Amino acid sequence: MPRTRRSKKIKNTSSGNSFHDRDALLGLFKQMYLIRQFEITCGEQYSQGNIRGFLHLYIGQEATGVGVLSQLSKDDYVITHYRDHGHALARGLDVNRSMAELFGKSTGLSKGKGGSMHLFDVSKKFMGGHAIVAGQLPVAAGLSLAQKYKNEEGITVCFFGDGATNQGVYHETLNLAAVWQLPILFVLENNGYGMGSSIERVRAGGTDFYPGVSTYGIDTAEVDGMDVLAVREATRAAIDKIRSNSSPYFIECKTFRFVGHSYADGQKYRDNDEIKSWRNKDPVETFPKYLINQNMSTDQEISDIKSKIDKQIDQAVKFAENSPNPPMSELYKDIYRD
Amino acid sequence: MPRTRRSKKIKNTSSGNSFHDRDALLGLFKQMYLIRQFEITCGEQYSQGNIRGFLHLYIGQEATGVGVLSQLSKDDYVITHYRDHGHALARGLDVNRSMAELFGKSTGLSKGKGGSMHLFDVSKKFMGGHAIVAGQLPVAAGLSLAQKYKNEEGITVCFFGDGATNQGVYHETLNLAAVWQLPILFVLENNGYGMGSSIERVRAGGTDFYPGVSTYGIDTAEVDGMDVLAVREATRAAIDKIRSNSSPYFIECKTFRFVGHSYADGQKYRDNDEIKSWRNKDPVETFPKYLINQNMSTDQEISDIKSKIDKQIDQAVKFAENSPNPPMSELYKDIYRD
Amino acid sequence: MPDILFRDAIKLGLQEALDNDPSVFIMGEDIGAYGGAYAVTDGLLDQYGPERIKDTPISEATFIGAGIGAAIAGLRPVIELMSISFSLVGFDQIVNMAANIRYMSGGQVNVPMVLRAPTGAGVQLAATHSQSFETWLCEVPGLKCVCPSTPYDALGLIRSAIKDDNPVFVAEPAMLYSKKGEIPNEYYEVPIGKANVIKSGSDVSLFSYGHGIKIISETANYLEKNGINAELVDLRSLNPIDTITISNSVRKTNRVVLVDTARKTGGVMSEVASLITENSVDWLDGPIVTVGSDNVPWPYNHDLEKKAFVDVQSVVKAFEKGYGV
Amino acid sequence: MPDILFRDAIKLGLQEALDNDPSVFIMGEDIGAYGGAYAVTDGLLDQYGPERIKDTPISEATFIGAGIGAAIAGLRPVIELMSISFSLVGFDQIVNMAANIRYMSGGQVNVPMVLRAPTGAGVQLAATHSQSFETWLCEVPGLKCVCPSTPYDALGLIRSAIKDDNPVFVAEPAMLYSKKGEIPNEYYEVPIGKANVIKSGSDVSLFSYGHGIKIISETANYLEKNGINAELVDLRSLNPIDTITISNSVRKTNRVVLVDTARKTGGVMSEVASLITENSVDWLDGPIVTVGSDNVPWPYNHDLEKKAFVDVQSVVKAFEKGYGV
Ligand SMILES: Cc1ncc(C[n+]2csc(CCOP(=O)(O)OP(=O)(O)O)c2C)c(N)n1
Ligand SMILES: Cc1ncc(C[n+]2csc(CCOP(=O)(O)OP(=O)(O)O)c2C)c(N)n1
Ligand SMILES: [Mg+2]
Ligand SMILES: [Mg+2]
Repeated sequence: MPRTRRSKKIKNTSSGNSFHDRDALLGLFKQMYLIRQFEITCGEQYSQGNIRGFLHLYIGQEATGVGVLSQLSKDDYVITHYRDHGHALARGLDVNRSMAELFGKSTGLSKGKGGSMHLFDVSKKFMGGHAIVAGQLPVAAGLSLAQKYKNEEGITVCFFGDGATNQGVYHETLNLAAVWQLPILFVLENNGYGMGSSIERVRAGGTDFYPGVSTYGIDTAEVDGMDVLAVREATRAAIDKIRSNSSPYFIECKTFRFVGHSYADGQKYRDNDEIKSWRNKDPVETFPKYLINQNMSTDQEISDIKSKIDKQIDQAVKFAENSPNPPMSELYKDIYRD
Repeated sequence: MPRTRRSKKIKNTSSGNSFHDRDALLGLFKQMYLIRQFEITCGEQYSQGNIRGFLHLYIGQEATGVGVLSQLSKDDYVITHYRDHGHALARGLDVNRSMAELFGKSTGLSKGKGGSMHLFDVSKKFMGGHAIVAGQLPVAAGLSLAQKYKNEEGITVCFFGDGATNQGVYHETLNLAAVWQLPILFVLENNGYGMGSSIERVRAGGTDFYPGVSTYGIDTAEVDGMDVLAVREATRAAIDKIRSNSSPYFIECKTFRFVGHSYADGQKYRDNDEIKSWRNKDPVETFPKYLINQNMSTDQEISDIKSKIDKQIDQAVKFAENSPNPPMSELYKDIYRD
Repeated sequence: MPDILFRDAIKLGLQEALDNDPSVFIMGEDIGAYGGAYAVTDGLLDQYGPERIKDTPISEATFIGAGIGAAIAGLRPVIELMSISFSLVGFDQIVNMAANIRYMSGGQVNVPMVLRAPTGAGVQLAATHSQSFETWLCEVPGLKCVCPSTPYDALGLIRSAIKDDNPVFVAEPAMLYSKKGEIPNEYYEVPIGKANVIKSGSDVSLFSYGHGIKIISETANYLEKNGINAELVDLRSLNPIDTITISNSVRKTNRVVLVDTARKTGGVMSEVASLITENSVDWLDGPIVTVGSDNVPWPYNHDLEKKAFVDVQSVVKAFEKGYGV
Repeated sequence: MPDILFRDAIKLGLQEALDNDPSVFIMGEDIGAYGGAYAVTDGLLDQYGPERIKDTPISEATFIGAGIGAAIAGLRPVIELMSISFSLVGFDQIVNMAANIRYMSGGQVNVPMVLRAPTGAGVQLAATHSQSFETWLCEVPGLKCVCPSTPYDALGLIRSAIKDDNPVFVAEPAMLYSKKGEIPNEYYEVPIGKANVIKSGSDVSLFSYGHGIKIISETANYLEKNGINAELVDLRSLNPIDTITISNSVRKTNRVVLVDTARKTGGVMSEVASLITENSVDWLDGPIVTVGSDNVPWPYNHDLEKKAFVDVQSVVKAFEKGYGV
């Protein structure tokens, strides 16, 4: 018999309390706002030609990354796809060096060689953005395999999109993680689209993913990805389970990107109403309102936070602008380790 | 919501009657015995060095191929993996030319260029044995796509093993077939092992496969693959459904190979008791007994059939032996079509 | 002779095929509603409908395999990959299946399938999105492989590719999609297997293909100012390769420079060099000079990428060094 | 100097590494209970247990990727593929991920992983099971690639490969597994990047690797009878390639024959030819003669396969034609 397990449906848990100390909550807002402003700025810099190549913005999905990553310890690995700025910043990667990487500068996280799609900071166990759809999933399994092999405390968190689930390695990785009982948290950021393809048009299993996952005997939870508290709670429960069982867990976050797939995308494949209705759930708007409502913060405090972060981003742009290009010798370095 | 559908559990249907005219039933036996003798002979010829390369025998699984293929029309495509002799013969491919292919002779189905793993007869819409595990699945989807595109009557039948389900393309193909609603019958010959790996050791979803399949919204049936009548009935039901709905269907046949994975396999990974217990269900033994029991045949008739087929196989070996090697010019032919 | 964009030349070829041959259909990721990553198929969904313009899930191995199946069943699929780098995900289907199935069946089937993909570096997409795997695909017996350098060739080759009864890989230099060029009003094809002598010359033969044509053309201009009259040959077809045109040119000019925009190591030109050595070594007045991009993963940074990319200066330098001129 | 089978030399290297370095583990299909398709890992499961001898599902892309992940997390996975032909299923992980991840991260990670796979034709496994994709893998910057031709080199190279901090592909000629050869009692390594001058000679340099060494050795014997003293060079390491040893040999003998058991088109030797042209063309007394197997899909039939395979006769003939001797 297949070990199917029921998916936990995580509701909005704003009424809970264990995490609800003020600093922690404000921290969530700060991170979401930081990501949002970082990315709005990226868009501007892209249109000015300071950032090139592909630029995939995370705008709209901030609650997912922030909610999940708020629950990790420094021992945990994080790995993700090309839409990686949000995960990088939420993991605490340096804002200046992140921006510098997008500018292709030598001070960038990857010395300007990786660009937007390839942010890495191994000192924070942030093992990259990866640009081949679903390509990071097998690697994530390997990271968590190493943790299990070495009897380490840490777990591995792997982010990916709904489109990635159509790649065979997604299934292969779920299977491997379950067969070997790896301590890995799969976080599906289901934003409804892989580029211009809505889930319904390219996936037979319907718009929910956890039923398929549970046939691998993997525990699953489904969560409102626009609700940072719900994501946070789901993640904490998942991590507890992973650590105690040394087994994989899968969280499906329902979310949405408010902008195009990449900077060039005219979004002909969907209509404005859909975007608008999701915009109403914008965590960067709704969450501070909630905090104010709950008397945890004030308009003034929120706007102070915002202007502080705005300045931080301006700084980051200046840092990136003023940083030198990598020297030509860098072209031939980092291919092999001696 | 995912379109999960219940799997139909097909019982032994020996008590049914619609297919039970004597000639049809004897035909099933003839085919199973033909395959069995063909392959026993292949084994002998392999140890004499007349057949080389890899030789994967189907011994034990005859009821599956014969049961399924007995229900196809000439418009249907068949495609399978490297363990293909049974499917080829059950599809009616020429016995002499099949043997000649294994001998690598110019009279072989593929002019001696393909060998045991690559039997083809396009005139019978038998589109090959294929040697990369699961590699035939995407191609099968394409065959049925063409049938749908051209509004043809035929469907495509694709055979594969339990090991193949661990390859990503298996999942990708199920998804594609379901998204595009292709007229395709997937036949999983679940013989419990992929080479030396029992399902339990390499698959997380348990030893049943249909639950995972149904999350794609594909209809499934599970059937005793040692019971040719059960397989036949499941297939007829499946094909009716495929033809009326133009939608995919999946049959899981529980079966067993009595011999090693390939001729070289010492089967260290499993014990004799398991093999013995499955040998008790040997369709080549049990099915003629059933026919005699039901007064549909006699010992004499069965033994006449056998000796006729034995002679046919001897003939095939002679045919293969006496056939010429392909001329050297063949090396450079069939690479491109002009 | 109307001017047309490279991308539109390909689209025109697709439209003609869709109009004239009901067995032609197109498959790929986001080629429909989205219009294609490089807008080649923009508008085709509206024009031909979803049965013939088929958006696929992100599963290259399987939709390439499905193309093979459809092709051996008599259709003529044209498959778009968003990048030649993603072909690796489906390499087993391309190399093991599409290329071999005819041979393994003793000639019983054939695979009239076209695979199209943007290729090459130059737009800062970094290591995994900037590669040129036509260098591998053109080495596989059973596949054909072409790479156009102008809208004229793009249309002419896509016409030939779709009519071909074999699997043809069309590598489309990503940097050329927005370039303009002339095409005649009359119907024409560019046959697969024929190189193009762009400019006749007497002093040295410069060979390249795809985006490299721009580089050898500029090199020729430079050399001309120094009194050297270069012959320019666009290989266009990487498999089969036009050994006759190559030999003729080499035997005429007696000097050879081979230019690859792909990494030099493993580039197409090593094969061409080997060919020339074999057929025409006695006609050579000096070494076969091969120039290519640096043998490094493609970096994101603009200046580094540019430095890695082969350029006119490095071609001229290599020529001067090789022939002491 | 004990005699040892090629397959056992590799096993010995694996055992040493498993004994000495707890971060080494082995993964692959049926390497455990089954003992490995070519019996290289036979017995290791009993010796080291299932945590270090890990049977995988049939999903090459994913277990190769898992190897990459484990490697960047500090382990030293050694991964067996049942055939180099199956590497295509995981080509994206090998070529896009393993080779590029260090570069894309600006040097923050490295991938100390070994991939091992049987390579080459000769045992009638037909088109999809007889290929030699080391010809491609050795062209990828970021990967290393070796191919031993003796038990001595097999052990020496596997030792170096496992210690290397980069991804190393070890192509093991399938036809050599049952060949015997001597290994010393003392510990040694064969460094990656060094070719091996098997036999010194003065009249012509014969280069090859892997199973081709047998062919050039026999060719040398034949030539010797005709008074021609050949130098034999085993490349062993295909990336990095030992340009110095190659140049030295060429500059000494002034005549070159390159022999590939892989298909000639796309073989390793085109790259070597290109290298020689670049570095040593002025020392050559004639053309660079390249010989390889036929450019066809590998057939099943024994005689056809044999005909496609490069042999002594064709090497001798090509040499005689090239140098008019
Ligand atoms: C193997 C491969 N195929 C195609 C692409 C092109 N591509 C980049 S992102 C993308 C869509 C992925 O969608 P999803 O996984 O849902 O992530 P999202 O972009 O929505 O965050 C595609 C098709 C790619 N990078 N890799
Ligand atoms: C991609 C790939 N990996 C590995 C192999 C080697 N191999 C051949 S058959 C086989 C087992 C397949 O098992 P299953 O699908 O259950 O079919 P069965 O042999 O049991 O009929 C393996 C691993 C292969 N041919 N292709
Ligand atoms: Mg998405
Ligand atoms: Mg099996």
